[in-house]
Amino acid sequence: MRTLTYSQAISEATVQCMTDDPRIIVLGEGVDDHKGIFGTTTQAYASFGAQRVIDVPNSENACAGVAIGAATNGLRPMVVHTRADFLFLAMDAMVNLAAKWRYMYGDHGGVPVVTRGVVGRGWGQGATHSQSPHATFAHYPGMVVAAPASPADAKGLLVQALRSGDPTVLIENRGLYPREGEVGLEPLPVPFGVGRIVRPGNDITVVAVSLMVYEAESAARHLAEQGISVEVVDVRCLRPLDDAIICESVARTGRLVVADTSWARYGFAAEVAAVVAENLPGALREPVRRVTPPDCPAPVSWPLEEAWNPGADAIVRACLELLGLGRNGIGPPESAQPALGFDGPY
Amino acid sequence: MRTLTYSQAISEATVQCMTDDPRIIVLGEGVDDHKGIFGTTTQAYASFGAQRVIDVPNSENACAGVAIGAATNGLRPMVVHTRADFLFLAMDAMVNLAAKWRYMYGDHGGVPVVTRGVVGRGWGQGATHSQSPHATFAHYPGMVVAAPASPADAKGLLVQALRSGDPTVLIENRGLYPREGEVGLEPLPVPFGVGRIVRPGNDITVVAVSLMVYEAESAARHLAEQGISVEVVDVRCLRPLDDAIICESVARTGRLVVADTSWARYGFAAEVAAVVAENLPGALREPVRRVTPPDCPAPVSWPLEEAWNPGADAIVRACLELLGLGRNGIGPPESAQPALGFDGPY
Amino acid sequence: MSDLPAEIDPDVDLVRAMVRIRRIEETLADHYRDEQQMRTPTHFSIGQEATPVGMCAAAEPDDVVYAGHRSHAPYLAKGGDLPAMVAELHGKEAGCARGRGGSVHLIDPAANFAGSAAILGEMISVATGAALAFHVTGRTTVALTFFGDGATEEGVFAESLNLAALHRLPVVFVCENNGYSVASPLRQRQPGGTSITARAAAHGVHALEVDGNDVFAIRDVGRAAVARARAGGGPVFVESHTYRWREHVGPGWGYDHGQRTRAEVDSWIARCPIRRAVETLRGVEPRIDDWVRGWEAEYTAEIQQAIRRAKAAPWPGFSELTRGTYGAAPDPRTEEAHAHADVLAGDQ
Amino acid sequence: MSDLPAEIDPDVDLVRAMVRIRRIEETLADHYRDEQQMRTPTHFSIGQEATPVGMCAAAEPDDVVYAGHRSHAPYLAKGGDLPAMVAELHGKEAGCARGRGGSVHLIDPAANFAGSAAILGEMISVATGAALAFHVTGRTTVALTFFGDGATEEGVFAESLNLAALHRLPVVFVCENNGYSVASPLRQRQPGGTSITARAAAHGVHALEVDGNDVFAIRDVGRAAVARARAGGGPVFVESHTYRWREHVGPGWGYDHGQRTRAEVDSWIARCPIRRAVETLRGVEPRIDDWVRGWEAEYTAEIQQAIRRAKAAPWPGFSELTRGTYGAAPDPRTEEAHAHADVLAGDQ
Ligand SMILES: Cc1ncc(C[n+]2csc(CCOP(=O)(O)OP(=O)(O)O)c2C)c(N)n1
Ligand SMILES: Cc1ncc(C[n+]2csc(CCOP(=O)(O)OP(=O)(O)O)c2C)c(N)n1
Ligand SMILES: [Mg+2]
Ligand SMILES: [Mg+2]
Repeated sequence: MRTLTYSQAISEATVQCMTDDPRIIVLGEGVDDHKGIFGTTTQAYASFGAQRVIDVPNSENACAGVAIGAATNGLRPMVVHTRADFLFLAMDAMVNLAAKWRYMYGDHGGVPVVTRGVVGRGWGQGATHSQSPHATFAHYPGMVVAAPASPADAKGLLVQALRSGDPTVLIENRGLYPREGEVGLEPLPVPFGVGRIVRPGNDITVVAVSLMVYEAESAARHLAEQGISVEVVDVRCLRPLDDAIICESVARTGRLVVADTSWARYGFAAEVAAVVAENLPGALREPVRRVTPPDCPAPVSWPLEEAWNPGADAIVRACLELLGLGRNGIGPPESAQPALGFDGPY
Repeated sequence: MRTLTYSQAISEATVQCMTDDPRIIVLGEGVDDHKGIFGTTTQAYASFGAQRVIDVPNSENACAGVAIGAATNGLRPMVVHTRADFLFLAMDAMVNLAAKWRYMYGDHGGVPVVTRGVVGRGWGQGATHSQSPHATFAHYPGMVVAAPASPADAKGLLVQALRSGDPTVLIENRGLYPREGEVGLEPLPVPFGVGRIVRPGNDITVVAVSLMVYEAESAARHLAEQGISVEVVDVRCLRPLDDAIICESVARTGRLVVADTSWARYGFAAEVAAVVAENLPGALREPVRRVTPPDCPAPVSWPLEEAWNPGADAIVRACLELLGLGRNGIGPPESAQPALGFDGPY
Repeated sequence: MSDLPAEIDPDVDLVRAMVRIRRIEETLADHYRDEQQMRTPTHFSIGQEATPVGMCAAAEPDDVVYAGHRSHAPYLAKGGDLPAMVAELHGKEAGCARGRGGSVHLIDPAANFAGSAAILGEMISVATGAALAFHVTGRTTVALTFFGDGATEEGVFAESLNLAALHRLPVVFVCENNGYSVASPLRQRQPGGTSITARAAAHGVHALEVDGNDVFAIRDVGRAAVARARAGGGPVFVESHTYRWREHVGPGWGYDHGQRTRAEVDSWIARCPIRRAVETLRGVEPRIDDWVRGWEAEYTAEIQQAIRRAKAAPWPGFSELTRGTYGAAPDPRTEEAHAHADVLAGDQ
Repeated sequence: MSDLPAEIDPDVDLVRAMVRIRRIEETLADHYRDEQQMRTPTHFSIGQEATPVGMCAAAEPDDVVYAGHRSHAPYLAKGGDLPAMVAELHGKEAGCARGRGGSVHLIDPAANFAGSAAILGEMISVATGAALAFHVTGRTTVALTFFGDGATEEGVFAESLNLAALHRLPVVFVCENNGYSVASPLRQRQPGGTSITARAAAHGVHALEVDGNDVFAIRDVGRAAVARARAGGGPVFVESHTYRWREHVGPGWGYDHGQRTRAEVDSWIARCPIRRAVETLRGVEPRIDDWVRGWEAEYTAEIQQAIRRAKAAPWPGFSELTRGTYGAAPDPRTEEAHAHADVLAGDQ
């Protein structure tokens, strides 16, 4: 099968769905510019022009409401934000209106708005450009929240979102855009609420989402060399959440590590732990471990930022601890100097 | 000791702190009007006038920013919202700026803004006037989030908030305002992050916050009649969270029910379950139960609203199930007709 | 009413529409207070009927209307179904939002009353989005949205004006300026010497003011506004100066609890939009007073019946508590979905 | 520079301040590109120096200044500490935000540079709040806040103008209108025939426009604005029309990647604010060119040294990763706190 990058997969899904469905429009600050939201909207703009790929003023709140108005009058808007952190400004329209619309107006129809938010890890983005607010949205019934890790899922979940009748938030970590993977040519949807076993294993379950799936895989490879068998579960979607795939895995392994790019408290890692505590209280042989950023805002300073971002190393350490094997990680962190060759985007 | 209602306790704390500290100002839509935010700001307005108790335009976002600007220039603003649901409009300033300020600007100083949000249970408030967004704010480091249940804590935590150097969100359920309790005359702070055992017990731990503490107490009383001993823990604060008091209790009882006025997924109930799964995997003899609203927005229709709001009955049922005692609740719900005599506030 | 002509004069019909809304709301307010069967916070437009009636008369049936929390009058003026609204206020399954939404979340797709919402300002942007949809798809439909003076203080108002003007969207922004936000007078919330109309104009939106108690003037301004928007002339803002007689929420009077002076309220009751319209028409149509009396009786009966039926109607079923949270989606845990997921997982 | 008079002429000093910022930013841009040691997205004001320099010259040292993401020039113009800024860009503990904030989160309390923020519009409301604090406490301090044309599209701009005008707060809103938001030109974001100044005026804010490349005009407008705000005349809005030579973020040029035409950028380089000011002064002060050359050398050396020192400075310690998330609070789990909690619990 063909190989695409994550951003190419999103771009392809967008163009294919827009071709199939003339109701789809794209709204966002700079969707039409030379950067094209990390290359994800460039092709759509080239193909469909300013009529359907619409640069908007810096008005996140109104744009979220505009998308709702358009969606409830026959269009299927996709709103794109270069940083998911800007979603707080759109949160009223998204949580108080889009998520509740179908229910609150008596099930006459839903709000098919897709909102893509980019998580800004990388190059010292700092406290207000590094957040992954997926749990914040996933707390609210009526929303769908997905955070694909693989290029195939980036395509498939976007296709699903653009065909669904419910408001959907897609959180994309920038670190994923250059990653390659096999992606089918057809615009096939990946259903919401179905996780996948990325790597089977017996000793420990690592539940992850988005970028952390790769960190989990790399941790699993490392641990495999030490004879430790890690099962990596990518839930793909936070709401609906595939409780069953989590529970089936933990029932087998008896050990759970949850890895997330957002904070532990009241976050994705909390929910996964709760699902297990709710369904399999006896199954856990060891404490659940949450591998997440420390409980502080994201710092800019390079070594602090590296330390702040949870990675394979922290997952390895958590797994070894659960197995009573001490605290050996993957190895010392790389040299404390940023590498040369960076050319943006920032 | 004297008895005050919850709203009187808030009013008294406000007036006492404003008397002691001339830097405190109150900002909010209608803080000066005849309703005085359920009577909590009436006395402050009468005592300090429009110079310090300031009615503001309907501009939640700017007001949150204004409070930050005032707080970082020597004042101590308290912002009051008649519905916590309006906080989504203020969320950018609160989460992206107030919560991160101290850290992001290098620990030069913090943002002592107190934000009170009223949770609107009652009289068919509906989907956008019934939410308890405490977990949403508590996910973000830098915030303090408290949700007092008792009049004494309403006073003590507000006093603490008005003296603290960090941005603090206080969530108040309207159902609490008329409740009475003993309240000390002095403005003594209740420290953040310290829960309290409301009622000791051995068989089951019910962890609750805000209004659910009363529901838990009433469930405990009911179960006591059946010889079941329930320990009720009021965490009082969601961030910092008193992990120790939760774990000490669950270590003794081996059974955990968490009761919350907001949804289960990614909410308070998830975090409490996670804390236990993280610290005491072996201690749980039975699955954790989350007693929360069902996974849908709040309906208006009276019987549906009654069913949507979690209550003592649901806590009783959860406890009995954990004890393998079937599904006997407190009894049939009251007659499906709203009672007469209601005279607002709506 | 036997002498009412078969083809009702459009001016007369404006009076009829106002009388109908007035009788409905007054009757609802009485029942609301006395019976407490409508368990939903309710914002009456009594005294403000001219704006929704005049503006909706200017719109075509296909045009869509949005409103804020003060929703009954726009809903009814646009032709929203009365029994469904009354059932909604009673929280019954027969309600226009199946009892889920309550007074502030009225909707009637058949009448193109596209929704009202409780959070200030939301429907200003939503109506702008509806207009964007009409614009993009080449429909000649217009979106109208009703909101108060208080809602214009929300940032989304300025954001929406800018967007609408930028793309010349077919939307008419109707501000019912009743001088208050809850109990806060305008001067306490907006600087002296400014006007909402001037702000709208500064955003590039064609902006007009109108006497909000003169239904004929409103209808005429509305016609010009809707025509301009429909013709591609871009958005129009209409500020209608009016007054609310009752308390902000609930059935009481505006002077209850000392919120406002009785003299102030009375001075506006003297400017009642219905009375004014009747006085205007009396010269050309002397039977108008009889008709009004007839309508009052007719619509009182209509609303009484709607209330009776709503009270007798069934509540929503408990088993349907969560229905409508999400659209019908194929169960993600079906065989098919799993098979598909496995295929994708295998691909990687 | 030996012939520079001891008491520097205020007009000449404006040139000096612009040259300093220019040399600092150009040097930073070169190092940023070539060495990649400043791992923080960086928005240069090259070509826009006149606005921060002129406005800050009009302010008193006690007045507080806020800025958005394009932060270096306002920070430096207000007297922010250069080594601390450069260390901040390098993520070092010696940074003005201890390496936590980066380029967009500069702060220097000693200079009353009260903070810059990355989220558009935030500091507009925050400066309004600072002015509220001055107002409430009777201080005669003024708050100034710098932001771009793009930030005025955020609802918080309108909300803040309204609040500031309502309470006649001592705040000066300074809009550096450079015609772009990232790569989006103004005409793609705001309706033709409108102006930001007119919108500010419609909110009741005294509003002025100025040639953003004429530092003397800006200083004069700034003086009037600050004086008015300080005297209780209420908020002032200043729209300064200017242009950014470089790319939105990063060290490249505005015409890189075809974002804008080289001709457009060149036409503005020809209107360089430094060159214009020098030309104005040359008649009265013929030594100005020598001075500029001297300053260029001096400030190049200053920034080179700051960069060298920043590179050599230590990183923050890992053990301090979470420090500053909260203020020092008594440990809630101390004996004392527990005792207190028990007392309270017992009371109930
Ligand atoms: C975002 C938001 N803030 C505050 C409120 C509370 N609130 C409900 S109605 C209202 C008054 C609004 O005044 P206006 O817009 O003039 O409408 P009116 O009630 O006068 O018709 C307020 C403040 C709300 N519903 N939403
Ligand atoms: C709320 C928000 N939306 C979007 C952005 C992304 N963004 C950063 S700078 C910028 C351009 C702002 O343009 P302008 O205000 O004119 O300032 P300039 O960069 O031209 O100085 C944008 C869109 C942001 N930082 N915050
Ligand atoms: Mg009003
Ligand atoms: Mg700009």
